[in-house]
Amino acid sequence: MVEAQSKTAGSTAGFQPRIVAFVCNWCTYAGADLAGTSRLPYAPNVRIVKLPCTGRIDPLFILKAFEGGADAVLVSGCHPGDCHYTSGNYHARRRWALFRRLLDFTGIDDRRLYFSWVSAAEGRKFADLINDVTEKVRAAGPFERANPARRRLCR
Amino acid sequence: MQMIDAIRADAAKVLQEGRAKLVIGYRARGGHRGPVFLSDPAGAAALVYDDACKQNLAVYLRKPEVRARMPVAVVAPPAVMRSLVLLAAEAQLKGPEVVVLAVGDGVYHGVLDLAGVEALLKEKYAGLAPSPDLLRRIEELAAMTPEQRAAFWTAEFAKCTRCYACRAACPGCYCSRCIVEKNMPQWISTAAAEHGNYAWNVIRAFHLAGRCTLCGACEAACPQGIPLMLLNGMLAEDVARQFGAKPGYDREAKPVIGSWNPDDDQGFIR
Amino acid sequence: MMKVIDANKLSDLAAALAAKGYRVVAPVRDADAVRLKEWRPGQAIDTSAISINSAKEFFFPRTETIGRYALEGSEFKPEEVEPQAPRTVLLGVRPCDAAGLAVLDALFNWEYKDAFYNARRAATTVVALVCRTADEQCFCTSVGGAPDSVLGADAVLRSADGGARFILEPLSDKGKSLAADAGAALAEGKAAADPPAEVPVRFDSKAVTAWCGENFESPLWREVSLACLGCGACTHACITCHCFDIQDEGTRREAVRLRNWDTCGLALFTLHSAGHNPRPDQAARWRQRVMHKFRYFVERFGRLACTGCGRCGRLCPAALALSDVCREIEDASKAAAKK
Amino acid sequence: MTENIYQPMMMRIAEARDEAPEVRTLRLEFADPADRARFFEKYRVGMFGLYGVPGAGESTFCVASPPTRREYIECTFRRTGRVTAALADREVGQPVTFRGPYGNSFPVDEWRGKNVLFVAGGIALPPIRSVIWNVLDRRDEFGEVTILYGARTVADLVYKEELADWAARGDVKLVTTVDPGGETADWKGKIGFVPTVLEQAAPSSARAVALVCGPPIMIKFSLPVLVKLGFAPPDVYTTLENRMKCGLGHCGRCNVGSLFVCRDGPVFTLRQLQGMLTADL
Repeated sequence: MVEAQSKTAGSTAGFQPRIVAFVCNWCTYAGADLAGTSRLPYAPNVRIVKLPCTGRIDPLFILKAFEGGADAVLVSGCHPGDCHYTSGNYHARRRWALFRRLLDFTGIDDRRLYFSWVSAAEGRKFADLINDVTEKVRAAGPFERANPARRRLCR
Repeated sequence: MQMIDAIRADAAKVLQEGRAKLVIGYRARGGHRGPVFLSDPAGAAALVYDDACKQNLAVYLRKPEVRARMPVAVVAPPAVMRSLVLLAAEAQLKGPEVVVLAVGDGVYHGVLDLAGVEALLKEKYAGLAPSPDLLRRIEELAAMTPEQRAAFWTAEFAKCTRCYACRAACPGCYCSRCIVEKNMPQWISTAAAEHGNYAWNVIRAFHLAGRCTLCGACEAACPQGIPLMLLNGMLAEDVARQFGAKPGYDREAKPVIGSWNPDDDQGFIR
Repeated sequence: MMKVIDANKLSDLAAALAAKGYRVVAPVRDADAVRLKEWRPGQAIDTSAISINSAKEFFFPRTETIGRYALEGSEFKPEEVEPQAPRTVLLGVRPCDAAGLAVLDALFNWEYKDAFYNARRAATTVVALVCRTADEQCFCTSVGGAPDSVLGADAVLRSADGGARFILEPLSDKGKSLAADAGAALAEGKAAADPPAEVPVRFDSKAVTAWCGENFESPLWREVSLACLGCGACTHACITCHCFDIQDEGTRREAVRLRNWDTCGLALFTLHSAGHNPRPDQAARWRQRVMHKFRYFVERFGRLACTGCGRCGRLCPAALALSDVCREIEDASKAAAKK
Repeated sequence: MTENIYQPMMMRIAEARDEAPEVRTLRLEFADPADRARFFEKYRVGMFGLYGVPGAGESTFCVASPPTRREYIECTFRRTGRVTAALADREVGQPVTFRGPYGNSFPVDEWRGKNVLFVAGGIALPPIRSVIWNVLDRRDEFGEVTILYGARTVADLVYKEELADWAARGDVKLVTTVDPGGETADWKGKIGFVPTVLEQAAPSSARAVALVCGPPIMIKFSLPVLVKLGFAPPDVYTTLENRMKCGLGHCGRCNVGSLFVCRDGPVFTLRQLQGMLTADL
C-alpha cells in the first residue's frame, strides 16, 4: 500500500513528511475535492486513501501505513450525525479512541496519528488541516528510526 | 472441610447427578498446573487448586471434542467466571451448556449456573481490576517518552517466535480463522521479525479490547515471557475510564467495540 | 595436563573468543529466564539452568530470507541470497541441544543440502556443558542421551572441583582450534571432574517406537490431546522440531521469500486450499508430533527426533509434557502385552 | 558454497487458457535452455513442481504435460488463494518461477502390453493427464485405454477440447460423468458420482492397471470399488497432493503416515496406502 522509500531518514534537513490519509467517500473526500476545485493550496505531503465510510477503516490499515513507512496517518470522516450509513463514524470513533491509546502506549504517539471530521462543505477546513498536520509532522521529524511498526525485513 | 475437598466432592456430584458429562479442573504436574478432564466421579481426587493455577479453563469450551460432551463443569476463579459470562454475552456459550465450580478468594462458592455466576461476580467481585503492581508498571511505561516506549516494546516483541500460545490460551480468541492466518491480503506478516511481531501483538491486544477479563492466561502461556498484561491492563483501564465498561459481568452486555454512544468523547478529533 | 578455567571466568573465555572474531552465543540471564543469546562484553554467563530457547535458532532461525527479487511491473529479477553465517561459538549449550544437531544435520541434508543451515553449521563451534543438575522435565536418558553426552559437540565443558572450575575438553578439529584461540583464558592444570546429573529414565523409547507402529488409530491420541490448546510453544522451543513454512512478502518493488518456523500443532499446517484438512483435530496433530519424533524419523534416519531437553513440558501452557505422553504410551503397550 | 535449493527457474508463459470456471492452464517455456535440459533429464510423468510469483509465493501442482513434449511444461490449477490468484492473473509473455521436478513417477514402462484405466475427478485430471498423453503418444505399446472422468457440473470438466479429441480417437474408451444436478440439457455423458459410475462401467481388471486421482473423498470411495472389480492393490495407482512448502522433504507437513508425499510420492500404489492409513488422507 505505502512504499515510501526513506531518502531522508536520519536527516531533518529537507524532510518532506509522508502522510497517509484514510478518508470516507461521502464527507472528507468530497471536502478534499472541494478544496481542489476551489483552488485552495495545501501541502502536497498527503496521500489520500478513499474508503466508503470511516466505519470501514480497520486499525490494520493504520498499521499497514506505518509498516510501509508513513511518517503520520490521518483519519477523517463525516461529522457525528452526518454519516451516510447513519452510525459508521460513531463505531469508528470508539475504535479510534482505544486504538490511538494502544498505539501511543507502544510508541506511536499523537504526533503520528491524527483524526478529524471534515464535511463535504469544508474545503477550507481540509486545506487548513493538511497544512497544519504537515507542519506538525515536519516538526516531529522523520519517523523512520523510531517507528516500531516499520517493515525492516526487505533491507 | 478444606476447599479442595469441597471442589472434589462437587465435581464427583455433578458427574453422578448428570448435571455435567465432563468436569474440567486443574491437576498438578510437579510445580506446573495443567487441566484435567474428568468424566468418571472416581477421578475427582486428581483435582487441585492453588495460586499456581494460571490457565483459563474456559478456553476449552471452544474445542469441538469438549463441545461434544456438554454440559461441562468448569473449575473457575473469578477471572474465568468473567470469561464464561463474556462467552455467553458473545453468543459463544448457552446457559445450559456449562455449570461452574466457583472458586473465590480463599473460599469455594459451590456449583453455580451462569446466572448464579453473574450474581456472584456482581455481589462479591465487582471490583476486579488490574493489580496495583500491574498499574504501577503501566504508569511507568506511560511516563516514558514515545521513543522509549517504542524501544521497550521492540525489545519485548523481538522475543516473540509467533507460536501463538497467547492466542491459544485465551478464551476470547475463538475465531475459527485468525486475522494473522488470512493472507489475501496478508495484513500481518507471519515472519517472527520486527514489523510482524509489532502488528501481531498490537492487533491481538486490540481484538480483545473491551473483551479481556484480565485473567492473565496469555502472559502465563507466553514461553518468552513477554509482558502482554501491560497491553491488556492498559486497554482495560481505558475501556473502564472512557466507556464505563467492564466486560464479563453481564450476559446481556453489548460489546464495547461494536456499540456506541452519541456522547462518546471526541476530544482527540478535530 | 588439561585445559581448565575458573567457574566464574567463563565470560573471560567468551571475551577471549570474541577478541578472536567469534560471535559468542551463551546462556545469559534475561529477566526471569536463562536464554541463549549473543553474548555482550561484560555479561555474565549463567550455567545454572537450561535455557528457555534451544540452540536451533542459531542454525535455523525463526525467520530467514531464502530468496529475494527485484520487481518491476510484471517482471522480476532474482537476486543472490547469501546465508548469514558469521563464525560463531555456542559456549555452554546443554548436551541435549548439541545432540539435537545430529537430527537437524540429517534432515537438512536429506538428499537436498540446505545451503543456509549448512553454512551456519560449518561456521559454528559447539561447546557443550555437561549437566550437573536436572529438573523434573529432563528426560535425556529416556531417549538414548545422557547429561554428559558429547554427541554433536566440538568441545565439552565439565564442571570440576565441586563446581569451582570447568575442564574444557576439545573433541573435534573445530574444538581444538577454539581451545587454541582461547589462549590464556584457559589454563593448563589439573582438576577432578564432578559427577554429571542423575536423570531418571522416565519411559522406554523403544516401546514407544514399537507401539506407534501399531496404533495409528488408538483412542489414546484423543485422550492425550484433549488438553492441547493448539499452539507452537512446544515445537518452537524444541531443539529437533524443524518444520517450516515458506512465505513471500514485499512491496511493489521488491519481494523476499522467507522461511519461518511452523508447527504441526496448528490446523493451518496441513489445511488444503479446497478446505479439506487431513489432520482435522488436535488428536491427529498430536499423533503426528509423537509419530514423527518416535517413529517416522527413526524409520528414515535411524535416530529419534527427540533428545529429552524437556522444554516442551516446561513451556506448555497446559502443562502437557511429551515425556508424560510417552510414559502413557509405554503403559498402554505394557497393558496390551499382558492381554 | 552449496547452491540454494530454493532458487527457482525462470519461466515465461507461452500460452494460457481457461478450462473451467476459475480453472486455468498455463504453458510455460524455460527462459534458460540449460534449465530445460536439466528439467527433462529428470522429469518423468507424475512428478510435480512448485510454481510461483515472487511476492505472492509458491504453489504445488503436478506437471500436466508429458516428457514426450519437450519444449514446454503445462500446469492446470484452480484459483483458490493468493498464489493461484497471482498465477492466474499473469498474462502470456510474463514470467513465473518454477522449482522441480520433484517426487516419484508412474512406472509407465512397466505397463507395456497392459490395459490402462484412468479414473479422475474434477481438478484432479491434470495430474494424470500427463500420463494419458504419454500413453497416447506411445499408443501401440499398451492394450485397451479407458478414461473415466467426472466433475461436479458440466462446466467444471477441464480439458474439454482434449476430452473431445480422446472421444473421437476410436482407440480410447472415454466415460464422462457429472454429479447429479450438475448436468445440462444437452449433456450426453453419465450422471452420477465417480465411484458409482466406475462400479457400473465395470472395466475389466484382467491384465490391467488403474490410476485414480481426485479429491480425498473420491479416492476413498473409489479404491474399494477397484478392489471389488478385481484390481490387485499393487496395480492401483494414485497421486496425492497435500499442503506442501518445500517439495524436498524438509518442511515436514505433507506426510501421510510415514510416507512423504513429496519424496515417497506423489505416486502411490493402493498397497502402500492400505498398509498406511487412509485415515490420514
